[in-house]
Amino acid sequence: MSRLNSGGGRLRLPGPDLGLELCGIRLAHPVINGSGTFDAIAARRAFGEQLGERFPFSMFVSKTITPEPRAGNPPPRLYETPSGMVNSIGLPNKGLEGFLLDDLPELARLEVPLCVSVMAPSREGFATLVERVGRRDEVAAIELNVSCPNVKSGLIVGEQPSESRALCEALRPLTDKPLIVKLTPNCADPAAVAAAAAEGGADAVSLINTLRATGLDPATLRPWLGAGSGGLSGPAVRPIALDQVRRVAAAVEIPVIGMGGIESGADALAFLAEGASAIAVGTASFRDPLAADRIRAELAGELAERGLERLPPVPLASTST
Amino acid sequence: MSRLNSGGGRLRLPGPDLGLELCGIRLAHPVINGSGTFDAIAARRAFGEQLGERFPFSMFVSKTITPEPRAGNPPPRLYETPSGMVNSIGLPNKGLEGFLLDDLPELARLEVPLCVSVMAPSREGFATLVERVGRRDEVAAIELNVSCPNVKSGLIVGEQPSESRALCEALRPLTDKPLIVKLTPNCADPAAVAAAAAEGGADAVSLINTLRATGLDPATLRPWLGAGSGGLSGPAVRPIALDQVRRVAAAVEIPVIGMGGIESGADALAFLAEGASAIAVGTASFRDPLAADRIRAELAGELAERGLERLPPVPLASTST
Amino acid sequence: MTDRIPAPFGRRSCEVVANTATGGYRIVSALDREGPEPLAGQFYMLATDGWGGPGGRPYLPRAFSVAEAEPGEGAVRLDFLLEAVGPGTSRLAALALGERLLLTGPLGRPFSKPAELLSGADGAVLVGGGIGIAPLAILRRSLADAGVPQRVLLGFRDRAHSGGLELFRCSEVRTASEDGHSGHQGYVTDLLSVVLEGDDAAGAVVYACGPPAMLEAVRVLCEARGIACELAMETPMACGFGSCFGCAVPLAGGGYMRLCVDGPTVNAAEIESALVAGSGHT
Amino acid sequence: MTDRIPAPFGRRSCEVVANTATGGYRIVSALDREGPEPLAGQFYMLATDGWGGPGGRPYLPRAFSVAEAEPGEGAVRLDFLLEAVGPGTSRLAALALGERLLLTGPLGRPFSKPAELLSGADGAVLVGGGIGIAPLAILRRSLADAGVPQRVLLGFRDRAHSGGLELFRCSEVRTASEDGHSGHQGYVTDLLSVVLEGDDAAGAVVYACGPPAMLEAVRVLCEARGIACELAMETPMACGFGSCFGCAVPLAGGGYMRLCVDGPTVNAAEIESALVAGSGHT
Ligand SMILES: Cc1cc2nc3c(=O)[nH]c(=O)nc-3n(C[C@H](O)[C@H](O)[C@H](O)COP(=O)(O)OP(=O)(O)OC[C@H]3O[C@@H](n4cnc5c(N)ncnc54)[C@H](O)[C@@H]3O)c2cc1C
Ligand SMILES: Cc1cc2nc3c(=O)[nH]c(=O)nc-3n(C[C@H](O)[C@H](O)[C@H](O)COP(=O)(O)OP(=O)(O)OC[C@H]3O[C@@H](n4cnc5c(N)ncnc54)[C@H](O)[C@@H]3O)c2cc1C
Ligand SMILES: Cc1cc2nc3c(=O)[nH]c(=O)nc-3n(C[C@H](O)[C@H](O)[C@H](O)COP(=O)(O)O)c2cc1C
Ligand SMILES: Cc1cc2nc3c(=O)[nH]c(=O)nc-3n(C[C@H](O)[C@H](O)[C@H](O)COP(=O)(O)O)c2cc1C
Ligand code: FES
Ligand code: FES
Repeated sequence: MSRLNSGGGRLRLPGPDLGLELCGIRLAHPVINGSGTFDAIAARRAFGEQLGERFPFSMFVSKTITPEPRAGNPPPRLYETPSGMVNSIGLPNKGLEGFLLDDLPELARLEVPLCVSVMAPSREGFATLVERVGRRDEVAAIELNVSCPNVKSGLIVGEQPSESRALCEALRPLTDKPLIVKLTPNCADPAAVAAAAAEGGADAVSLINTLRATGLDPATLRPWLGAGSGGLSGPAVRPIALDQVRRVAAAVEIPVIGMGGIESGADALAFLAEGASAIAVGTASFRDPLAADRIRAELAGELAERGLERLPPVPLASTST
Repeated sequence: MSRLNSGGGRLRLPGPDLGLELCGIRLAHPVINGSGTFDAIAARRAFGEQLGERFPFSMFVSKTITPEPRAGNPPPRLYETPSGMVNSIGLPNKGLEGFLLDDLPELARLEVPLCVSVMAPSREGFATLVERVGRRDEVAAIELNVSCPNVKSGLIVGEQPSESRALCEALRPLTDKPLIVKLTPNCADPAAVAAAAAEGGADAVSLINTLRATGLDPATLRPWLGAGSGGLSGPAVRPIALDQVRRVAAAVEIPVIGMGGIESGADALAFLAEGASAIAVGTASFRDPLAADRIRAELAGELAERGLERLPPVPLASTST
Repeated sequence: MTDRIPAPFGRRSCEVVANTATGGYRIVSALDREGPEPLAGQFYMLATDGWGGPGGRPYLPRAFSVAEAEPGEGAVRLDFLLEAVGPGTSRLAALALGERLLLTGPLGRPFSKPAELLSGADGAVLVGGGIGIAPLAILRRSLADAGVPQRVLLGFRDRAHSGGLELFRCSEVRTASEDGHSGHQGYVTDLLSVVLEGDDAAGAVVYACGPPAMLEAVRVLCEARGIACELAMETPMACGFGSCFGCAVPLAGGGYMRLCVDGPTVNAAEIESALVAGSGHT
Repeated sequence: MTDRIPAPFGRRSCEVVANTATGGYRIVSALDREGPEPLAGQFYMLATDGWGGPGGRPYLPRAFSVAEAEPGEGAVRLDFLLEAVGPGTSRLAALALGERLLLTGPLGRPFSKPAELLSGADGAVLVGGGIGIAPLAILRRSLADAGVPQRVLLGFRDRAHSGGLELFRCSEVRTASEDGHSGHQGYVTDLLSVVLEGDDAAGAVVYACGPPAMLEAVRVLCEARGIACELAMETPMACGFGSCFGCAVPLAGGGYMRLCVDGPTVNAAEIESALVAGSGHT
């Protein structure tokens, strides 16, 4: 593996040009992180300055923040499943003020564009977050998390096209930063929600968030997770994610950021082929904090093997069915 | 494993009594098959008369039949995924007449109650199926498949509570045989659909059917499946299935038949603990045609270990959150 | 039609007694103490302990033609010829002596007797390519036991893909190779067309197994000459016993057959083409 | 607070050079050619090639305290004491010599120095139970190197669970066992309370690692006597480097800490209780 770790995201690599522009943001390659699956601040404590030198993501997406601080859900928060895991973390975060004060300056030290993921229980809450975060120069983009299965927010925005359109229309005027809507897989027709978000003014959509799931403690037959249930991620969900990315990409003109169980360059290429402009690595980073770097290198290899000099400009999949 | 194959479904086993009554049908144990995952007629060709002697299911559910014959989807129809598989079979079947003429008499030779799974592109089609099938004495129950991801039927019954209620209300008067509604996992709120089906007169619900999914041919980057996409099953989906069974069981009074990636007695027990009255084995039978027999034996062991003499009468889970 | 030998119901565990390299292939042998002697053309669904790997695959069992079967002391030794092309075959190729092979079978329809394909048939031509020659080994032997005169024609891409020859050690075969390393340089179907020109060809029936492109060439050759021909085909399979409907092969008359129960041996006249999407590998 | 040794960024592959049984446990040793020497209390996330099994688990890496670390020729030998309780530990326990151990680390906060826990501390009491004594082995050695007087108290359920003693071969320890097979019959906390009665206890700090119930007993004992105490705790972990927020431990003041980055060593005064849902095993 380390053989493949050829120099991290910042270096210009030999072989295919993986560079792209996403909502006007220049990215060195299409591999970013899934919100809440990589904490650059904690990782700097664990890995020291090497983190910056070999930072594997071309854009950094923060863990979702909320207007008020949240402690998160009671433990246990993790349950391992066949080829995946269920989490019930529950969006622990310092809240808007704490984030702007403590975390944002830290994250700004990263040499890649910064995307801040936000979530609120109300439209007003979202408005405050978008306005306050959008004002900061360190921030390149904002992701609207309308799809976390681990918080009971009054909103079911993510499940309903009309709600998604309305939210985007309300938030669009509040910032000129790109707005990325993070879609839920827990609905009948993600493509309809994506299309509505686009109509409402979203600049991009990202998917999938985790699938509602649970597991029992074999000893007690009670739900293992402190919160009772959580969200499934990892390779187990990849075929579901790939199908949803494909349907969404076929339904919208705006860029799609694809994720869900991506573990290899071949996986990443499949999502790009199905219409994603960029892909995110989540759970795979837990197995290897540099997984994204390996995936980026493998992706370059996959393109080179196919004699491609750059990323597929048109979704290959659009011609395939 | 063979050690555990202690005598098949018909024998009365030592240890806990696994017997139950499902919609008035007496079952020797709670392990049945998922529709379309075990063909008793073909299996008799492959395994001879042993099939009957060691038949592993306490009730047999037929592959879904439709009013007219269907050839099914073009190959390839199978795609293996991490801890699971995607299928795009497309309900090949002889149609109502062919089924009643050729298959039903053959299936009637099985010494367990028979459930016929039916699906139609219209309410009228469902009505014909229920009426004609319901008339046959060999048939103990009818499963309404409103959830197959592999046929583009005009109906989206399975996704919408109102549609499900209406369908059940229309079909209920046509037979006095139990009607089991097979729910789709591809919607935001399966519990609401289940509740509506119950209000409409359904006697039971079964879930989950497969989750919409796809995979690419690594060589061509085109969808591997001839139909472009299909449905995911196997252990990968178990945590999702268990969560939906739990929500549905909490929402309805009628029995719930749980399935989705069940591979062991411990898995089966988890579904029962979350409120299922019976469980179905699907994909696991592909790995071992007698998997259901092992699962039944392991389930008996799990109950015995816990000093239980019979199946949990009340959903343990209902007290747990 | 030759009756299939039914399989014991359920998957069983057999001891691996040999695993030898031959060219780029492996021959894996296991002792089956519970199963019957299979017929030529039948196959088994194979898996191992510890099936399932880092990527979560292999998950399903994999189908393999029996290449040879030798009844002995209270057990039948089953030989499988396999090529490591993916996670399943790689795991099987790595089986150590004493490890367990998990199998279900024998499954599927065996090869028909020559007379079942052509009344008064007086000979057989066996045509095999690459890994596909596996079922022809046991077929050759059973035809020989039945005293049927036969010619065996085998084609290979190169030396690495000619490991199957091992199974024909003590029998006379004619070979073709694309790289010319053995026998005629070219395709095995070149040899077949020559043979089919012979005036003794009239009473002969053809059995073929190999990559889809080869099978299709054989099918077309035989169709053109009105010669009875049976193909042993491959498709992806989940179950192998008719329960998943995943192994569909398009029929000439429209619709599909389930290759695992209606095949894997197929009368060439029944199918549209031997080029089935997703099937086989060379 | 003792500075943590940062880990090289990314997972690396190390050769397994020893895997020996000790009681019901295993001691697995690997040569780390790329990593630094860890400090007592730090841990590693471990996996193997072929991680992932028939049931699709283990999927995530597993956390293990380093039990001993010996710098040598261009490599550090890392020893891990492990108990096979599930798919991950079972796979690790089965590692053969020459196989690769995939690891990330050293991770987490090391044990504090006695003076950091109590200014003017003049001794240390190490309390361990079962598998939990692993990090106390390297702690004992580093305290000895620093010339800190110490007492080591170890408790075991029975002989099968006393394999960790192996790590304390050449040092003086007092033991307790529930079945009385070694030392005092009862709990190690019985020994601790006696020690804490001693008049030299005033200047001592307590380090403890073991099953949650034992840690909680130690925490309560020390709290009652106002004695500084640091616990090495366990929770399920997905990443080990602060990214998943899965390893939450409730704080006395409300809210949670991430055990992987703010621990695994925890000042007993900071937490509500050592009984964290889902954590540890005896
Ligand atoms: C009746 C029958 C008899 C057979 N006899 C033999 C025999 O004697 N010897 C022998 O070597 N083989 C034989 N085969 C073929 C053998 O079953 C396959 O080679 C085997 O299933 C491959 O499994 P794998 O995991 O190694 O490779 P797979 O990963 O299954 O890949 C094999 C091919 O499947 C496709 N594929 C399907 N799903 C996926 C996926 N999810 N990801 C990537 N690719 C995928 C790809 O094109 C790939 O090249 C037989 C098959 C049949 C049906
Ligand atoms: C900082 C730290 C240091 C540690 N040091 C050591 C050490 O030195 N030696 C050592 O032996 N151990 C140590 N552990 C514990 C070790 O990490 C666990 O024993 C290991 O993760 C168990 O993995 P497993 O796959 O073998 O068992 P798992 O299957 O993970 O089971 C372990 C327990 O997890 C629970 N569980 C969680 N998810 C599931 C699920 N999906 N299905 C069933 N059960 C589940 C069950 O209660 C089960 O008993 C340490 C842990 C931490 C956090
Ligand atoms: C432990 C964990 C925490 C997560 N936290 C968040 C979050 O805070 N906000 C969010 O939008 N998505 C969150 N996600 C979802 C991921 O960003 C991603 O959408 C999902 O995990 C699928 O990708 P993967 O399979 O590669 O992990 C989280 C996922 C995991 C596993
Ligand atoms: C190959 C295949 C064919 C199926 N055919 C049907 C069908 O005809 N009707 C139906 O209601 N469900 C069908 N299903 C869904 C199963 O009955 C079951 O709901 C699903 O596979 C989840 O269970 P499992 O993970 O144990 O397989 C099929 C599933 C598979 C894998
Ligand atoms: S492989 Fe399942 S029906 Fe043929
Ligand atoms: S284990 Fe992931 S944050 Fe601690």
